[in-house]
Amino acid sequence: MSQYLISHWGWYPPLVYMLMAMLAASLVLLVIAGGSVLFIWMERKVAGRIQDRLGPTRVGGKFGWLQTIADGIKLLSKEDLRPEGADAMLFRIAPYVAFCASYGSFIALPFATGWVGLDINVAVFFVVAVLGLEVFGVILAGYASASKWSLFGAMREAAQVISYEVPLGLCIVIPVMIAGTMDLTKIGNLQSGWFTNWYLFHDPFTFITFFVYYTCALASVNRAPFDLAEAESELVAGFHTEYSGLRWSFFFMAEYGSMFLVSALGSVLFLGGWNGPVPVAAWIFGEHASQLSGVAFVLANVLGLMTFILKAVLGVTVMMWIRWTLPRLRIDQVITTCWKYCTPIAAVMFVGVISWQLMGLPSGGDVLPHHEQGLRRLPGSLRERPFEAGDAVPAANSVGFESEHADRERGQADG
Amino acid sequence: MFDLLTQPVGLTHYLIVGAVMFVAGAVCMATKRNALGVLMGIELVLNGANLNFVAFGSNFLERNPAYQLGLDGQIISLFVIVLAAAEAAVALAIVLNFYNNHSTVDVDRADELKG
Amino acid sequence: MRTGNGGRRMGEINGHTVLFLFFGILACLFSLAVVFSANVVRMAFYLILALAATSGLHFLAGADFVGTMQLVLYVGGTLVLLVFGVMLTAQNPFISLRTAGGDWIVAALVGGILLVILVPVAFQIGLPPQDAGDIEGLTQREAVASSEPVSVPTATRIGLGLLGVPGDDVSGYLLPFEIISIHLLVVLVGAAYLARAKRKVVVRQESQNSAGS
Amino acid sequence: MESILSNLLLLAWLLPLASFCVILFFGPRLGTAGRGAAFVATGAIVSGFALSLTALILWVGTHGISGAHHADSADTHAADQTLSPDSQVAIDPSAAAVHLVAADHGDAHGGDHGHGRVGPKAAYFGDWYTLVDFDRLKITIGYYIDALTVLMFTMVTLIASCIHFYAMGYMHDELHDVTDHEVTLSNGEHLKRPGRYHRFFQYLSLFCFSMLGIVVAGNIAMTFVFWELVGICSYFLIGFYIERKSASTAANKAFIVNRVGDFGMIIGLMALWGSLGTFSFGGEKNDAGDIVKPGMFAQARAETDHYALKTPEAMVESARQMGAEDPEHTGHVLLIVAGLGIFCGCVGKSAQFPLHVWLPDAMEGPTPVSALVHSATMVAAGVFLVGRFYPMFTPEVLLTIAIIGCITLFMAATIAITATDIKRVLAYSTLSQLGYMMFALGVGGWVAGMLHLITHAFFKSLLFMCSGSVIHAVHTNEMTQMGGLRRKMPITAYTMLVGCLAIIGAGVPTLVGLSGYYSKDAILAQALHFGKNNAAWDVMFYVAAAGAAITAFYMFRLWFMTFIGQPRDPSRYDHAHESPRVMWMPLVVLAFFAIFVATPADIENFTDPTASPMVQLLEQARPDGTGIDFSGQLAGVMMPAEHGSHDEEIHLAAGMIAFGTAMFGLLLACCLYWWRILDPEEVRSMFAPIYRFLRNKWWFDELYDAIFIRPTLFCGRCIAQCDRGAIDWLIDHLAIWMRSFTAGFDRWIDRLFVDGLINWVAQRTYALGIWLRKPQTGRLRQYVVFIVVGTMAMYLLATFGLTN
Repeated sequence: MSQYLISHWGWYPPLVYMLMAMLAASLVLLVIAGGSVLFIWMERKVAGRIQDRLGPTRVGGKFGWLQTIADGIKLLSKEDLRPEGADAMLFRIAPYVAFCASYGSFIALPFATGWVGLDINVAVFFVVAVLGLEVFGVILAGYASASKWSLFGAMREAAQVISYEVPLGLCIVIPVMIAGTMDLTKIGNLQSGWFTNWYLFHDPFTFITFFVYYTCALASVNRAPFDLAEAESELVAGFHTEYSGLRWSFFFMAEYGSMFLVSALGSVLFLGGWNGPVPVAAWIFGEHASQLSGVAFVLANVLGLMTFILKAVLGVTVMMWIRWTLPRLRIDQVITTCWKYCTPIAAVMFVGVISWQLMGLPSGGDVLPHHEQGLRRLPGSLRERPFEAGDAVPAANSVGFESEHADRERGQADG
Repeated sequence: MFDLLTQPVGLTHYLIVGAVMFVAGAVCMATKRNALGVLMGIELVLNGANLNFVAFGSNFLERNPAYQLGLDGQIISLFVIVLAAAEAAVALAIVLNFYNNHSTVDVDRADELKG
Repeated sequence: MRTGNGGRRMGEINGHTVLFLFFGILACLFSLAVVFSANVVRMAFYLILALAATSGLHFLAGADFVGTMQLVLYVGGTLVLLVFGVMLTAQNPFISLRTAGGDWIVAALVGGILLVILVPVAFQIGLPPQDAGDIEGLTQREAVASSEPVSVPTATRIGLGLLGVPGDDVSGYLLPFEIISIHLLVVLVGAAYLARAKRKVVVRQESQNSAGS
Repeated sequence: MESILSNLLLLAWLLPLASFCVILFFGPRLGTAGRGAAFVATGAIVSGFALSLTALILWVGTHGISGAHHADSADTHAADQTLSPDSQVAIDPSAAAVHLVAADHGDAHGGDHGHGRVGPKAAYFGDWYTLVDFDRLKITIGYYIDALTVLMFTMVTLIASCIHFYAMGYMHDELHDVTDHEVTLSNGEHLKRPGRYHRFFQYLSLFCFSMLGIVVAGNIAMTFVFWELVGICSYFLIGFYIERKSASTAANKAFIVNRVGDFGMIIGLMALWGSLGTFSFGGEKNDAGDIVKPGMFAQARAETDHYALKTPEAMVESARQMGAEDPEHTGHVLLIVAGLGIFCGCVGKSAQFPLHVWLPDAMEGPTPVSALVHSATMVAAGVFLVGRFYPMFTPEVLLTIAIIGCITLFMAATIAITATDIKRVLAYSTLSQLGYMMFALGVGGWVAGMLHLITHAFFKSLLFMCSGSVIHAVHTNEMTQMGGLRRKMPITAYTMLVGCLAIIGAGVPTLVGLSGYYSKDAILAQALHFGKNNAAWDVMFYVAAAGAAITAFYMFRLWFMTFIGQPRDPSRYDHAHESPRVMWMPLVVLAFFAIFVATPADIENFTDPTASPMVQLLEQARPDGTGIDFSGQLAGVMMPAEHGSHDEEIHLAAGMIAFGTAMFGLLLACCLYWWRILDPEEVRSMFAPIYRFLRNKWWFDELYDAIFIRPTLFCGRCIAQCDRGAIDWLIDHLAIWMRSFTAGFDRWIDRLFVDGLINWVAQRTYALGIWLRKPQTGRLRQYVVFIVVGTMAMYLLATFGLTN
């Protein structure tokens, strides 16, 4: 699409690139911001229900739909305070760092086949890497606030995050290993067909791995019961004690963005991503979405998108459920959980999955006959191959920010 | 020199960025009295060098074909990254020990072994 | 689409160039900011940004795996560690340690000379030769300055290279890989040992006194 | 046949070695307190006996039992002549050609003389394993198997088996901790030590291995090796009660005295090898089985000379090379020297005069050891070697052997009269009987000597074991404390009586007798024959006959003192008891053999002593060429052929004299010790000087002490004094002077040059370090600058400095 603008309309190329980038960025922003609004409302309702009350009920009608919007307006209108003795620049910039990290990782997250900000080969690691940067925002905020509560919170956060990156990475490597690629789109498409193709049901080890992953994800996005950095009973409000107004809301958006992201990542890696439990699209259109084109592709992808978002939201809901159910751990318990439980378990699962693969034991996908499944598991030596030369890429230039990629792919196929 | 901005990105671009980072790192090491500042200088130097490796190994840059490193460049820069992590861990441990023993992180005070 | 055949193409600006300029300038700028900032916490912050920008440059150079690794390990790991150290030692006297003017002059002099040496070298070896078009086969590949960040899978080949399987443009690196693995393990143990809490022998003076009296 | 026989004997020979190794490594762990060691050792030797017996049966089956050749039995003679080569052709093709040729010669020769077997005897020889093979020197583990070898194997393993069984009972004290009442420690207590049951059997096994090694040896070097092994086993076993001073001294004495003999043997070996170039008895074979180098026997008694003894060409040649004026003569002397040297070893091993002093003392070992080692087998090794080496002995040497044997038999017999220690009586008896054997061999009675060797082995081991049984019962060796034991231990008493009767050669003249009867008669007959042919030496026959009388006397003195009459020590008598079955069963077995081993099996020729299978077999083994008369070149002595002694006249005379002397001795003993007609005390006081002389064993120990030991010690002291006073003094003072000189010189050099150099280097290094420490400012940031500057300098140097 950008090429089209440049070559047919003669626009100044840098301008075109900027425009396209902003288009994509705003789409993702929409997801995060909208998602955050939804999640904050949901959090209140879930918390209310769990605590046997109703939660917000008034603003926007019966269910308090617009409560978050109202909160946002309130936050916008608040005075932007800055403690004396704080490092002014870092204090101001810290929330944006946190938010940017959370937001940046959405670049590589596919929402359905081909619907991705930037289709890179190492998408899994990219997502994890960028998400890991969120901790800087927290640390800087903690330091810059010139408050010991904030500093404590930040220190805890730093210790916790770098610890939990190890088991998290191990858990993520397992589906990557099964799929033979780090490209999230390919990983998602490999799990198409019946739900038995999901890596969750690949073998017993992946089943356990998913729960380890979820635990670690909880810790790495700083959610209860691992929310030591903002433990209100000990540290007032942790690293954002001194924040208020819009800056504070950025932290919140980052947190909910991260929650959504790890849930989405988990669903791509383990729960089949945008593939439903039954191959509905295949029944309707005769083929799986990744092999379709034109309107059918868009329709199938929309179906997939809805499935995907449903799974991610479900993950976030469970997080809320956990938050309002389990008590907070102590910092030593958090670290113990990481090093003495999650890491060894993940390592054992890792070895287990390797052995499972090596011994050629049947996976979940083998339960059903192969013709029922869209894309079969492939032998390891062919892992990198099945999605090259455009078979996994829609032929149509359906979405703007996808076009360049498709162009290039087509060019390669032609050449 | 200024036509760099209007030319297609080539090896030179990367080398210059790398050189700037390298020099910045070296100067950082030479001027910072804080031990952690020195460490940061080291990281900058390593990154400058790393950037050069990647650039030499890249297929997408305009360059003299004689200087083509291929994927080896990327692998070497991977090694550098990993070793830098190890180095940082040990250096940080040393700095913390130094801090514990001397209650300071001023490298100018760490001259007990001077000749 | 590609017009140049190895000659210098002027004035063609594409997304790659834009992004490169963005990241390159960012990297240089924040590197210098690290040097000139006196506050160690800010230095750390600038360093993070400089390294993140470097990772962007890696992506632009087609090294997506290295770029990601830079983010995961360097920015997400090493620098967190560094910031951790900064915060552990960030007491007021040490946040801003002033450097003597003489040191600055010497360092600037030396750094300047280094830069003066390095930049011409960069021009000397970085530019394609004027008659590069004569070399068949190479120009097709080398002279391509991609108009967009492309991602040709490198992770697999790098992984094979690390496992000692040489490819068409990669050698086998099994031994270095193993050495580095062991090295990392040793460093892990060593760092933990160096930084461990020194256990002090608590002399129970009170109990002894009470027992004596 | 050769391979079967050699493998059978190899196995029988190596089994005791295996047993030794097993006990050596696992001894104390074999059963409780090492009880299993006895079963291992006994099992090995009994298996060895079974194998040997198989070999004997095979031998008899192949070669028949007949071997004697009489002048009047030409048919038999001829039949044997043809039978022997035929069987060889059938079974031993490799030697067939040789033997066929030999048969021709035998016929021709037999026609001339008509006496004795002149064809080659049946013998297998070869090598199992080559230890070293240099050009001239070839040392192998080989075998030389003839009828004698097989017989000796059977005899040794049989007696050893009996003794093993006997020892299982006799040594049972050693199964637990032992308190040795004969050893008193410095604190007045008796020595307590752990039992050495397994060690005893370990030594016994090694001994059997060594003895069998001598018997089977195919060359004289191998013989010598096992000769020494037997010696060391003897040393171990005599010194079994090592804590007893007397035992350790006796062990040393036996070992040292044997060394004297072995020294002579080494001289003999050197003479043989230096001149003949081979150690092998039969000859050295190549891989194909052809004889590449004739053996010693073949060189001394060449087939072409009809096996007549002749100075070997090689000896004459070496004498010529030495520059002798008369090579023939010198070569002959060389042969004599070789023979005397070998005999010297035999003198030591068989305890002949004058090296006999060790054997009585060797009775310090446990009685089974005495029975096996010092009566039946080991001392028999000397006699065996003389018998084996017989073809190489010139008449001069044989005369020497006869004289030595004669002296020994008489001297030992006289000493035995006065001995009161039951084992010592038997020890001197052994000496005397060995003297008989040597004497027999010396006067040309090869078969007689060998027969006596075998019969003596049986009855002497029987006697020793009976004495052991008595000692076991009364816990003393002194006959003066025994008496009347016949009632307490009848089996021992009557088996011992059998042994005594056998040793004195009891029998009905010209009719039948115990085994000793045949062998002793044969010896005396040959002695008489010899005396008739050499009048100058006929005194030796009378000495031997007198010896027979004395033998009868002291043997029955022993038996009467032990078993007859009233108990002299009631307490010991009361405690006496018959030995357990494991001890008396061997006695019965041996008694059986002591009676029948030399009995003629042929009913028709029952009264003919030469018809005995044993004699016939030995006749088969008779060395080639010794069946005829031959005379010496130097001493003018004539060795009569042995079959001459079978003449009715000579044999009857000798037999009657022997019977008469034996009966005389027996009667005298009865008078003195049974019927008490004469009082021993009176007789003793009547012949007091002679008694003292005999009681002190002819003062041999004192004599040796005076002429060898004291001068040696005196010399040693003188030399030590000289060493201490003169040489040490000189060296000490030289050292002191040298030390003081070098100390000064050394110090000067050290200070001036060595230290100076080192100090100079050190100072320079120090100065350099001082200078180098200046850049070491301890300021990290300056180092960084240095590094950068250095890098830039290198770059500039590389760019502008080196490329231009």
